[in-house]
Amino acid sequence: MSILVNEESRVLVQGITGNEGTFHTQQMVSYGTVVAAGVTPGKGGMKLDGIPVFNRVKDAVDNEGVNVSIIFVPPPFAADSILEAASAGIGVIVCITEGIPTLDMVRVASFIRSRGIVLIGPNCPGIISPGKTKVGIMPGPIHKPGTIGVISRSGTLTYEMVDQLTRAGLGQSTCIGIGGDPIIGTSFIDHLRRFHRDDTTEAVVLIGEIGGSAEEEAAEYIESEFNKPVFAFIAGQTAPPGKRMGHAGAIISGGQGKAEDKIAALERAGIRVIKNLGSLGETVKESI
Amino acid sequence: MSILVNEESRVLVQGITGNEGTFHTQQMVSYGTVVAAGVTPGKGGMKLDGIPVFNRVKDAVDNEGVNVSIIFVPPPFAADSILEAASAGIGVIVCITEGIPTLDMVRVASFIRSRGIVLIGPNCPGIISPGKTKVGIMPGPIHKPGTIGVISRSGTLTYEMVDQLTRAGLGQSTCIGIGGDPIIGTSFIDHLRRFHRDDTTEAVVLIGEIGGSAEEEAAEYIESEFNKPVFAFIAGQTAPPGKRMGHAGAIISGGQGKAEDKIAALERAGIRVIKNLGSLGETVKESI
Amino acid sequence: MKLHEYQAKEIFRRYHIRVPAGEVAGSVDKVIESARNINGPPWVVKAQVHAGGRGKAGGVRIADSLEQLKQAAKEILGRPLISEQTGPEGKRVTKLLIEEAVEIERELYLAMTIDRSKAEPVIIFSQVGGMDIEEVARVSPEQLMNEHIPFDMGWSPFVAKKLAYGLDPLPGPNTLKELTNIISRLYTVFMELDCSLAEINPLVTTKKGDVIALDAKINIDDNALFRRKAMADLDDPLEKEHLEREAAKYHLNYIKLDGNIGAMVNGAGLAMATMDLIKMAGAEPANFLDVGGGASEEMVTKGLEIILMDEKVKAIFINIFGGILRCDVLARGVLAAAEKTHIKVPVIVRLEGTNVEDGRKILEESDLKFMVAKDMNEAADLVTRAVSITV
Amino acid sequence: MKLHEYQAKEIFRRYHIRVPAGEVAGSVDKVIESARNINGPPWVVKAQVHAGGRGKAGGVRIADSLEQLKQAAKEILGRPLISEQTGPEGKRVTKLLIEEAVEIERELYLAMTIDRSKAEPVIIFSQVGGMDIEEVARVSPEQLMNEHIPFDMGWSPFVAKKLAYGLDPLPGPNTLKELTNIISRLYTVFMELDCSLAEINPLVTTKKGDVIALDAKINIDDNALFRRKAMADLDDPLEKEHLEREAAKYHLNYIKLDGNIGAMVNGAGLAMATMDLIKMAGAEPANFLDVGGGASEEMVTKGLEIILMDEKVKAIFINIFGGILRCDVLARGVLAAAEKTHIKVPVIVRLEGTNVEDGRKILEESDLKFMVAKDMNEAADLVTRAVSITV
Repeated sequence: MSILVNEESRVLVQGITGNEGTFHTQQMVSYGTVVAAGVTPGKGGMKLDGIPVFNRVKDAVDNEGVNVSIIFVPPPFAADSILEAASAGIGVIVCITEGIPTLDMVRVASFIRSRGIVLIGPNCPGIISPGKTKVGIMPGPIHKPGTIGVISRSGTLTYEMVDQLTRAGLGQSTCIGIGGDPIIGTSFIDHLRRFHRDDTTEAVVLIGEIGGSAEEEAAEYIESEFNKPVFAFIAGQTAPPGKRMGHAGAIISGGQGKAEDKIAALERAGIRVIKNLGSLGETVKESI
Repeated sequence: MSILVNEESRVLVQGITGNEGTFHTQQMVSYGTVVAAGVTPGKGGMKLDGIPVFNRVKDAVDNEGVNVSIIFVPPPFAADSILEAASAGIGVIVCITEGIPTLDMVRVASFIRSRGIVLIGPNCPGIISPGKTKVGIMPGPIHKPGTIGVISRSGTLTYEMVDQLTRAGLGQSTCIGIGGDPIIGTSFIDHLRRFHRDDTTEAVVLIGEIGGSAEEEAAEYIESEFNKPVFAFIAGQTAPPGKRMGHAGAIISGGQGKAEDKIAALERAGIRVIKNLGSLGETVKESI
Repeated sequence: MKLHEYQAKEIFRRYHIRVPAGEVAGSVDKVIESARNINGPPWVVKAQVHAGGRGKAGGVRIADSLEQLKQAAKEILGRPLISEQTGPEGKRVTKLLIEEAVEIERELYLAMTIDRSKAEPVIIFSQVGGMDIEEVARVSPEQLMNEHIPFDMGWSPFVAKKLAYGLDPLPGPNTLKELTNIISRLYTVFMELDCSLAEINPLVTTKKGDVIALDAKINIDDNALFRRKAMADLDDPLEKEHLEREAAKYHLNYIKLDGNIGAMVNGAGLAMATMDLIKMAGAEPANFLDVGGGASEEMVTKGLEIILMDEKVKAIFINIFGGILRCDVLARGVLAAAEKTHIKVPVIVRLEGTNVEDGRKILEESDLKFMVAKDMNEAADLVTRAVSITV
Repeated sequence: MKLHEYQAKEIFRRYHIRVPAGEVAGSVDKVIESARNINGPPWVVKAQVHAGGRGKAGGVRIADSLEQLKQAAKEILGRPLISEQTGPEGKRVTKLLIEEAVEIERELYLAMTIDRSKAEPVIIFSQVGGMDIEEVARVSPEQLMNEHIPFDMGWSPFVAKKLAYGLDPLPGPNTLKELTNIISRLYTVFMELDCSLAEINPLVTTKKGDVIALDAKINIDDNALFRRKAMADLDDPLEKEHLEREAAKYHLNYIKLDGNIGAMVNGAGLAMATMDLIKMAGAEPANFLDVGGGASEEMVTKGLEIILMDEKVKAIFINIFGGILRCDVLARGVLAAAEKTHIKVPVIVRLEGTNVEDGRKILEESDLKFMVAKDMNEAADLVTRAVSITV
């Protein structure tokens, strides 16, 4: 089992004719993802490696029965693309785009949350259920089917962690990059709940970083409800306050969002926090 | 039993120090309504016939545990008052105000509906559960406790109908004026569902008028799910198209909203439609 | 509140929705003068009255020369335009809109209004333009596209694209871009001006790729006029029937009808029901008049005066269910009106509710003759009787 | 992006949020000249640098005479201001804000920001103003009021009233009205300019009933600068460290730190983790540098050049997990940089992911000496070793 996406996901690529959209469509297809349609307004009717392109998400839903969407659309138009997908009835939307204005995301979050739509991202690598489907930009080969769930605010740091897990012989049920922006569609908790219900998942790796309080909230949830082992890593212990560390959401401001506070909260909740970047794979292996 | 309001309702009056607010507060209190607090910004601390007045709805909720609100606030500020009550956690809000801009109500409806808050009105006489509580401006003495539920888009026409019921010896469980505006907080269907579940209510009188399609929608619902006798009256058979008949919502436009279509829809659904204004009381009495 | 076509087009211009070049004229001379400023012939002349079906009624003409233009202006200006929506007496035309003619490639339909059931604005778009949209809805509903704009979504450009890309055949990229722009601007007009309807029928495309609003209709939400003063100022009082104009001065909800039984009622629903009762009693209502739930003595007096100004009125039915409006207040208002005007027609009064006894007593003790009904059934009988006597 | 106080106050003025009369000056002469236009003495002089704790650091002075003013300006202008937030090297002051002094009755706190967990804007208001709000939150959290503005509610005046009427004791009606107006205007500023923070601390009331923003802080959402050109133009490049300024030209995410091990990484999370690893290995990171998931060869070259410009750097750690960025591209970028600059410090390279073999091969076959690590643990060891050699 896996959560949110699997081999039956029929994926739509919004912005399929852009450079990134085209490149990652090919990557997803080689991984085995069923990319059923693409959307670029004005390019409707063309085909890209045999994948039909439509002008509107509605047409892709009506004609190809897509049920998951991945968005490669520049920041000024990305929120609109999310809303188009959500309005067209797509229930799982992955937004890769980095650089969406925060107030656009205030609007999007209000809209999708009140309608029960799952938005992964923005500013994220996407989601992969190894061996089944990849709806994202992560390198496929480092993944391996298995029983570890991974949730992360980061991109390459997640690849690093997944790679360690795979090398340690630990496969993954589903790996989700929830995104590095201040406002993202789903939180650690949203996916922890899903892993909680997912029988295949035996343990979860949670990769956090400075900024916000998502890790503290996750710690609270895990302590009160989550009954599988959780391993956490928090990036940014040496980050100075008041500086945005690459991710729009990775900033310590007003004394909030420090790595040490997050680590303390996680440890208080009984969660094993890995301090040494190189040792995650081995630590998880030894512990479960 | 009754729906939405009863003797345990602790009522807040928003706009209590205005002419209408003060007058109807006294009327409600004489009927037996528990008016626990009033709100007028800037008048906090005063008392009106012993009822404490606050600056903010929050204070009335915190100090007096009000759970129903009735709003007598001029049209430019009424939507704001509804939102204040809704944000403060009041679950049943009655808005008497006539003349609220439609786009204000678009906003209010979106807000309250997604949060499960019941808004009665605007532009309505309110709600009364005879013998228990009156949260409205209807004349109390014409009502009598009993088993008929009344839902109406009108004011005085409702009084007329209720008076006939009472004279015919038929009391009412709850009477609700849902309001005469194009956009109102709750529909016939919303309250029909409540009467459906309310054991005391044995029959329902539905008073509609031209404009919109609320009666047609109610007819459909009644036919498919509602299992108590329903009697209907539709005002405006002689109303010319394109003219607003007093109520902002009472207008036949684009060929839609005609009384004859509503009557036809109700009758198709097996509902007894009363044509003669004077005969409602007797008709209901004979039929149940 | 309805705007005239020329007013709506002025607004569209401000919001960069393209309309044909045009001018308004109130006289034949001004029409000719305007024509010189406008590309033509041919020119299009359009009667500026609030009435659907202007075209069929001869209110829209094409003139191929100044002569024809003059002729058309003479025929329309100053005369009543009788369309299926104006009633038999028609509406007098005092203003003409003279416009350049547009070479039409395709006629589309675009409108925005409020969906009452969903409590959301909705944009309606169709590739069948230039004809009655209700007709399209009836005959080929598949030609209608609807897009709702939930408040918590707000304007999102995809909505315009979704509509524009629904056309078949698809227009060229320029036309598509223009179309999506116009849809988005119409949304802005609607929201910024508190419209209840904003309609462009037809919205035409030209071979050059332009998209032009050939007609324009804007209704403003009456309840929002307090915050849209500029719109309120556009109100044309001549569009109202003269008694309605009079009633509006006193904030009375009065609508003139064609019958002979005047009615004064408190509350809109009861007023409509009373009209229906008059009809069922075999007569015709002369008006709708709601003096309001909380009417004052003065408003009752004014209301009665306005009913009495209508010469067709042969009898008056006063139907009051006292709630906020107390019956004694009503009775005093009626007496005041009776003293000022000379009531020569029978008056049937039916009072119920708050202070009903006081009210009835005041009426009974007065010098005036009223027929007092105890309930609706008795009132109906009295109306029937009044009709048989007066007709 | 942070605005200066004087820029934020200019914006407040435009939105009718009252601020003290004032002028900006870049020289002592201009300070004196400005003072003649401003009501005083006393005057207030404020250093215009992005740094909290200006007051304690001597960056805010009150001058009771032109003499004192001149003296204060001389002492502040052109010198570094060292506050708890600037670091030991401080920030050079190039602009002063001269303002009239305000007679303060009460000091309040008002701010608006985004609540990340709720994904909603939130207004924060407190009757304890003029001090660090984090301090207030820690010491007397009951003095903080929060009001969220859900997107599907939008601005509603009750929110301002709810906050203003939360004051104890309650100010007079005029002050209350001014306060609610300012709260509503701050909301408009925030939404219209895509702020991430808009703060007034203190917001003061005067005996006359005025409400004045004595200080002003506005941060603009960097992601929204593309649509807020006017705000982007207010950016003061002097506020950035010079290497950061250089990096920004190439759209590199570079932050200068105080350590001696340079780091070049792809991805922000991995870059932070790499800094942490350097620290755990017993060294100090010299910088944060994320060349981005999809960095080009040129960006890698530029990134390396910028690290090398930092004279403190004693070793460089390149940590790449190839996903979108292929390891061969990275390797070529490193070689290009090495050719242009003269790398004299040890370089530790750790490559993993897409085309890792090609990348390693390119590096190994070059003339340059790299220490190549196979995994993070090996990389950590090499960093530790590099530190022990170089320090």
